[in-house]
Amino acid sequence: MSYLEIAGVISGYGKIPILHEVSLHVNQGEMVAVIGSNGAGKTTLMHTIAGLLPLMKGSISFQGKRIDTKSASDIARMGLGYVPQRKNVFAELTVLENLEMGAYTLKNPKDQIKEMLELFPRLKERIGQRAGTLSGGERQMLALSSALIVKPKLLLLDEPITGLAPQIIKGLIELIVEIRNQGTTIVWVVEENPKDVLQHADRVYLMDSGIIKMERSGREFLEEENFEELFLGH
Amino acid sequence: MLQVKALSKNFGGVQAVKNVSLEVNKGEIVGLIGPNGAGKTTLFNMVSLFLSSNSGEITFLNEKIDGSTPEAVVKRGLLRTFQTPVGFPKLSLLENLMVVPPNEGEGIFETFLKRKTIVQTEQKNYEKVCSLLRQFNLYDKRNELAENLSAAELKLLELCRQLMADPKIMLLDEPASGVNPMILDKMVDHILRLRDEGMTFLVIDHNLGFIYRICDRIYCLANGELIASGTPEEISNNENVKSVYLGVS
Amino acid sequence: TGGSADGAKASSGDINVGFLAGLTGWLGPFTKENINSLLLAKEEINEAGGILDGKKINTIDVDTASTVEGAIKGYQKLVNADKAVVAIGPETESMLALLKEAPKSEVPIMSAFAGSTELDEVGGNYAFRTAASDSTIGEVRAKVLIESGVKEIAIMVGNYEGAQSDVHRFKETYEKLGGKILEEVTFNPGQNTYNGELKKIAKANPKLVYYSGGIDTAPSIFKAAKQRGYAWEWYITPDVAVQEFIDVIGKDVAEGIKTIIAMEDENNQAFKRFNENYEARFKAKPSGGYYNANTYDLLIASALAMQAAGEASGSGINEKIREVTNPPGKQVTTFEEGLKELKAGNDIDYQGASGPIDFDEHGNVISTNALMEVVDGQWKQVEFFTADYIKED
Amino acid sequence: MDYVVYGIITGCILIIASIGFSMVWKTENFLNIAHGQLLLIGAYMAYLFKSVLNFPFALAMVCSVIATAVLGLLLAKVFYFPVRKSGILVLLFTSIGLSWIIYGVIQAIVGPEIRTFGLETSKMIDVFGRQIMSAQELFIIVVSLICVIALHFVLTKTKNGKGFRAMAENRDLAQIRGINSRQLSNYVWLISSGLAGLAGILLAMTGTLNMELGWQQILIIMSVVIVGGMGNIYGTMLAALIIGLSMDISTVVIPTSYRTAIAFVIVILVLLIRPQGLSRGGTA
Amino acid sequence: MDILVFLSGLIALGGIYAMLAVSLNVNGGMLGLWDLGVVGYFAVGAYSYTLLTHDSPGLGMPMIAGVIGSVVITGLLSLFIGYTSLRLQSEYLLITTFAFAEIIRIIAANEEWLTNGNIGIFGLDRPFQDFIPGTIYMLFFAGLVLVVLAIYYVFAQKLADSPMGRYMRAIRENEQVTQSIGKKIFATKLKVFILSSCMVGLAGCFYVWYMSIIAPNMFTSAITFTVWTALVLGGMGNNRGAVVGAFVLILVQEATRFIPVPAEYSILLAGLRQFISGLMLILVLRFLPQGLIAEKFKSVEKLLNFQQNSMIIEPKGGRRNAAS
Ligand SMILES: Nc1ncnc2c1ncn2[C@@H]1O[C@H](COP(=O)(O)OP(=O)(O)OP(=O)(O)O)[C@@H](O)[C@H]1O
Ligand SMILES: Nc1ncnc2c1ncn2[C@@H]1O[C@H](COP(=O)(O)OP(=O)(O)OP(=O)(O)O)[C@@H](O)[C@H]1O
Ligand SMILES: [Mg+2]
Ligand SMILES: [Mg+2]
Repeated sequence: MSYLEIAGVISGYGKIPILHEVSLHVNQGEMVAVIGSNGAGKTTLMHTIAGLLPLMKGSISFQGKRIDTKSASDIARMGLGYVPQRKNVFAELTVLENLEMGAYTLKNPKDQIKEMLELFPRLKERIGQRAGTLSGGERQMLALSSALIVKPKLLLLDEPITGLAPQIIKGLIELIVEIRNQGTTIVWVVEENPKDVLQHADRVYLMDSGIIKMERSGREFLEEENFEELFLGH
Repeated sequence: MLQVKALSKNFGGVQAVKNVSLEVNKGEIVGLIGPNGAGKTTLFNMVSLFLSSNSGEITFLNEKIDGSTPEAVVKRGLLRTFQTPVGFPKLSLLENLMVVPPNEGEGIFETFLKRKTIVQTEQKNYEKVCSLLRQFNLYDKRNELAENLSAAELKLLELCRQLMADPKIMLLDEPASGVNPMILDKMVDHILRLRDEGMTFLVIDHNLGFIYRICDRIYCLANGELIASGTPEEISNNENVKSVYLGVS
Repeated sequence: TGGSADGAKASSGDINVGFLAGLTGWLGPFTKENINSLLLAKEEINEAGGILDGKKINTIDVDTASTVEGAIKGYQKLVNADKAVVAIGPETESMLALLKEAPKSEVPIMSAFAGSTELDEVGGNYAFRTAASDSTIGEVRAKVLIESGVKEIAIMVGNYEGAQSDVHRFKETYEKLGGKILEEVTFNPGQNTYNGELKKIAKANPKLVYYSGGIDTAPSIFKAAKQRGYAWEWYITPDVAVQEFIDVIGKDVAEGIKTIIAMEDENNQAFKRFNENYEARFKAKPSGGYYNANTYDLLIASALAMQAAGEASGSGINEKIREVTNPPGKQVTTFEEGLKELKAGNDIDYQGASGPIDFDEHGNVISTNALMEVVDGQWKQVEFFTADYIKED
Repeated sequence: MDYVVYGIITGCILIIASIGFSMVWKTENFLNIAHGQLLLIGAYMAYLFKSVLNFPFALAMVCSVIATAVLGLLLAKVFYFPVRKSGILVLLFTSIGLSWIIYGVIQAIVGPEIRTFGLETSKMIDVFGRQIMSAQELFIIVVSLICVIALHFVLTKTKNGKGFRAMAENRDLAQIRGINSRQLSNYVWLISSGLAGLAGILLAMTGTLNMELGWQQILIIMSVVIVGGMGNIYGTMLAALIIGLSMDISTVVIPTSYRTAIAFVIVILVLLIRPQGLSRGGTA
Repeated sequence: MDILVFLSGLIALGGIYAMLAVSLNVNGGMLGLWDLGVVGYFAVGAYSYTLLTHDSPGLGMPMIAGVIGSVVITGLLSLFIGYTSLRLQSEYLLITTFAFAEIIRIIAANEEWLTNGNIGIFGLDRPFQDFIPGTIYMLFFAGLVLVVLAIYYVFAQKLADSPMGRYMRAIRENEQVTQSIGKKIFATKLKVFILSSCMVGLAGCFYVWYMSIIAPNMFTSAITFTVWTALVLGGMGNNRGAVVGAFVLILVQEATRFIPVPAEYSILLAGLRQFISGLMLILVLRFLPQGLIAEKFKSVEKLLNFQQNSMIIEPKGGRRNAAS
């Protein structure tokens, strides 16, 4: 059984299913990319894995244990980190408090917070500012560092580099690859800079209208002749 | 068309925008780039009067607008999109857009007195809305509630909404982020066509491919200051920009 | 008219009598004993064989939630759905609201505790009350105070109709008789504390304070006054002259508090009998301030009136109630007696447990009154005033 | 001067009654109207322990606070948690429905009689050489101070305290961060209900136990908490004191019958000056 | 016949509450204002009418003048209340409007020279009471209420279906965005607020007629809560829901009166009545969170179609429409 195993999952908001029998798996230490057109259901998939949406059918297991019945906080405590696409910081809390919340499960997070602040000097400058007033990019950095701070075993990233400036993006992709190399398993929803990201991905899932349309290895995918077309999902 | 002179903004000691001057001419597409937290959104907020400036001057269509209200500025044809869009969650896409154009029927008595004109305006607006929705692949969802859209779809809806207001100039805050390349193409086409029809744009985005493709001129902000301006070509070769923004030295 | 139609219909079974009052809401404490009094009256009537050749009385309790709206809805239900012949119980505002309605529906409204002066001159046709008017009692109270040499007082009055009406005529008479009101403080019920209000009274430095308000606020006020060492003599509104009042403010605080209340002489036979029967039936003494005897009398009088009218209808009650309760006629003190006399074709004059019960043209009764005082944690009648007391001079 | 003391006493009772309400407002985002009825439950529980089961009063108080806390949590679990997803309006009106249910049940059990704990009248004590406060009132002030300090400590010095605020803002995100929001919100309901019970007891101590207690108090509680603002508990405390003081001090110049109206005028004035209440989104 | 008269009394009262609920739906449901001042405008409408038409205290004007005057006075007062408080948001608006309503009631209770204080004014006249026999007057009155309710309903519904309705819902959803497309939301909010208050004020006249007495304690916040409950029960933002909610609420409350119990238990029953109302509200919200009738989204297309004989035709399964 794989590290993260998703089998025949149907889920959605309220009664309307958005994901239709989605199955995929992620092996330990892999970096898997999920791509697909807007509204394909990528975010919905991430939400479902993280335990924020109830399953209508199917199962999800992580490290061999069923997690689809667990609460999101229990799943987080099992070592899952998640950077959501939207509403990913506590707007009313300060930057520091956000980081403290990120490190909620840690006993004494001082060092880890310091580490994150060094990683994103911009955040250090804004340490006492309310997260709601941060610039778009700063907010994204805060969301990322709040998830990275606990060194999760499995990291779900939903378009994490949206809204970031080019000079940061490059570093960030490298950083994430580095994290993967240190042993963290990663599921990454990719929209921007697909080429830069996909070349590092072990495997790529292409989603469309709530189903997995195709699975390839990262490079294979880039080398597909009709890459553009595939990426667009048509 | 739009002139900003020596604009500054201070947030409790932090100088978010310092003495920035820029100019947008009619029919131009002007880009605004810069590192995260450079002050781009803040600049937009000030120009659209959602935020008051500490000092400086904003001129739109040869008139100072500093002391005016956001609504008044919109009325005069200056519109902006939000970086994180929300829309009207419990209205359908159609309604989200139909509500935008000024409508004589938006009054209590008018509702009952001006039935004829209302129907006519509605008809006209409806057609415009449909053609917009079609262009951005949202037509099939026209009767969905906006809250049921994905992040990028919402972004497109936001763009459509501002387009419905028939602006003279549009300030777009990261319209491309998170948007699928295919739809992005459509967006580019659309923006270019509108420009040809005489509309003016000021665009923030980190997607340089997108920016270079559409912009006539680009300003680059860093740490609240203007560090460079010029054509896409000039900017892409500007050392300053390269080191501060692109991260190549 | 509709009255006879009602009568015809009701003859097939029991006679429905409505108890229309606030079982919940601020009137709740009053009504819980009244329900018993009414029950007592009903049982006595039915045990005596009922009226009009064996028809039994059936009481229907309708909760108004202590609101006028509730009273109107309830009255409509009683009249139209239950076919009740009389609605006993509404408080002042509900009485006022139903004044015009009652003659139209031909179902009288009768109150045992609507004391408001507003009702002094509007009832009489389908509206009656055995409650003493606040004007009568106010005059008695004023005279008693002046005669006992109290020339200066302060007043604390709750900000609602019942409390204000209670002091209205009293104040007038008291000042006319040469008394002086040093301070009058209106307070809102249901506050956390009343320190400010008390302080205001204290500044006027009165010897005696008259309190017109509810039981719910009484402890906050009386205890706080005691704690702060304000050694005033207290007179209180008759509404709270009940054992519960003593219980909630504590015996030590309550000791010596006085009130003047519309009440029959302790030694009056009918009154005594009512109290005994009530206690035997419900294992508790009826409280004076809750107008239990008055409620009881209303039903007995209504039943006698129907018997006299020969039909179980509201119009029958309206026509005959004065005849069976007012002189001339043979004085009777129980239903059984009255029934017998009526059957024998005699005119009667019902003497109730709450007093002689003689309805004037506006449907009021002139009450007898008593001065009560808390002695050893119990209300004791210390002086009795006949109905003529205020007419003496 | 005396009026200031009266105002502080009034304010202190309001503080205890309001803090719990305010916590629920902040974490669950809705105005829990049934909070008023929890006051009622607290008061009657204490009556049950003291006058029916003959516990000493102090013990009866503690038992009642605990019982109310647990009952409050249970009610929340049964009535509120299942409808959380339906939004704050549904929660708000569920709480109104729950108020009616509690009111109806208590009414049916205890009847409309008015009761008291039957405590001795307490002695006056010297404050700055003047006898302006009774021992009972001092007790109220001390209890409210203890509550405030304890809460301040919990909210700022502990991880859970910050977790409260994170959860208040974005439950999903809090979950993702490993904050056990189920457990935390249990705490919130326990504390909030317990405080409501305590406030009910204090009110019944100075006044009476009567059925209308809950309805009478909830309106003023709501005013205090909203004027205090969403931000932190200090706003609520400040609002309680301002409203308490202004009501009592106003009696000097304005007829006492307008005392309640004064509270509402203050509410309007404060909100006109500070549209988000006294503590707008600050950090505790 | 009698039972009909009884029912008509209930219908009249239910109708008055339905009028209130529809009025509240205009600003509370469609515009999303958390207005907890309903009883305030209701009281002002009722008192204005009474004081204009009653002889003493009052001006003794004819009934129709009283009705018009009461609407005008309510409008003016709500202009003041709205102007001061409508800049506030959600809970802050809620408590401010609530405070205004309480102050209005307290003034009515304390200013005896004007309102006769706590005792109020009684024996008030009802329209056409001289022409209709007392026994069946309620039938007539219920009819009158229903007619006016129908007018309210149609009016509110037309408003909801118009561009104005859409605009109002947009404000409800997001004020900032509405502003950003150049709409003057404050002015609109104020207008709608006044409209709704005037509707409530007019309903106040009917309440006076129904009660035939006016007193401050008829206007406690319980009325506001009842109206809001009716609206939420029936379905927010939706006029049909408002009407249904009001009637259901009043009828359920009344129906419990018919449970026969021995006298000793009537207090228990009174408690039970509260219990049942509460339980009903909770159950409805649990299983129908949108209320008995959920707010319907009429598609723009349908509305246009409806008004203009199918200029726009939606072919089955097709994407294009004929007009474009
Ligand atoms: N809260 C919601 N309620 C109902 N439907 C929703 C909700 N959020 C998203 N949807 C719908 O679910 C579908 C998938 O949305 P999702 O956010 O998963 O897409 P996505 O692949 O992440 O797109 P994007 O690239 O735009 O982020 C969309 O069609 C959207 O309309
Ligand atoms: N209300 C505020 N209080 C304090 N600081 C603020 C406030 N609003 C913005 N800032 C700060 O001002 C700076 C400029 O922010 P702005 O949003 O304009 O950046 P930006 O250029 O749009 O960045 P991005 O590309 O990340 O969106 C940021 O560092 C931000 O943290
Ligand atoms: Mg997404
Ligand atoms: Mg920005």
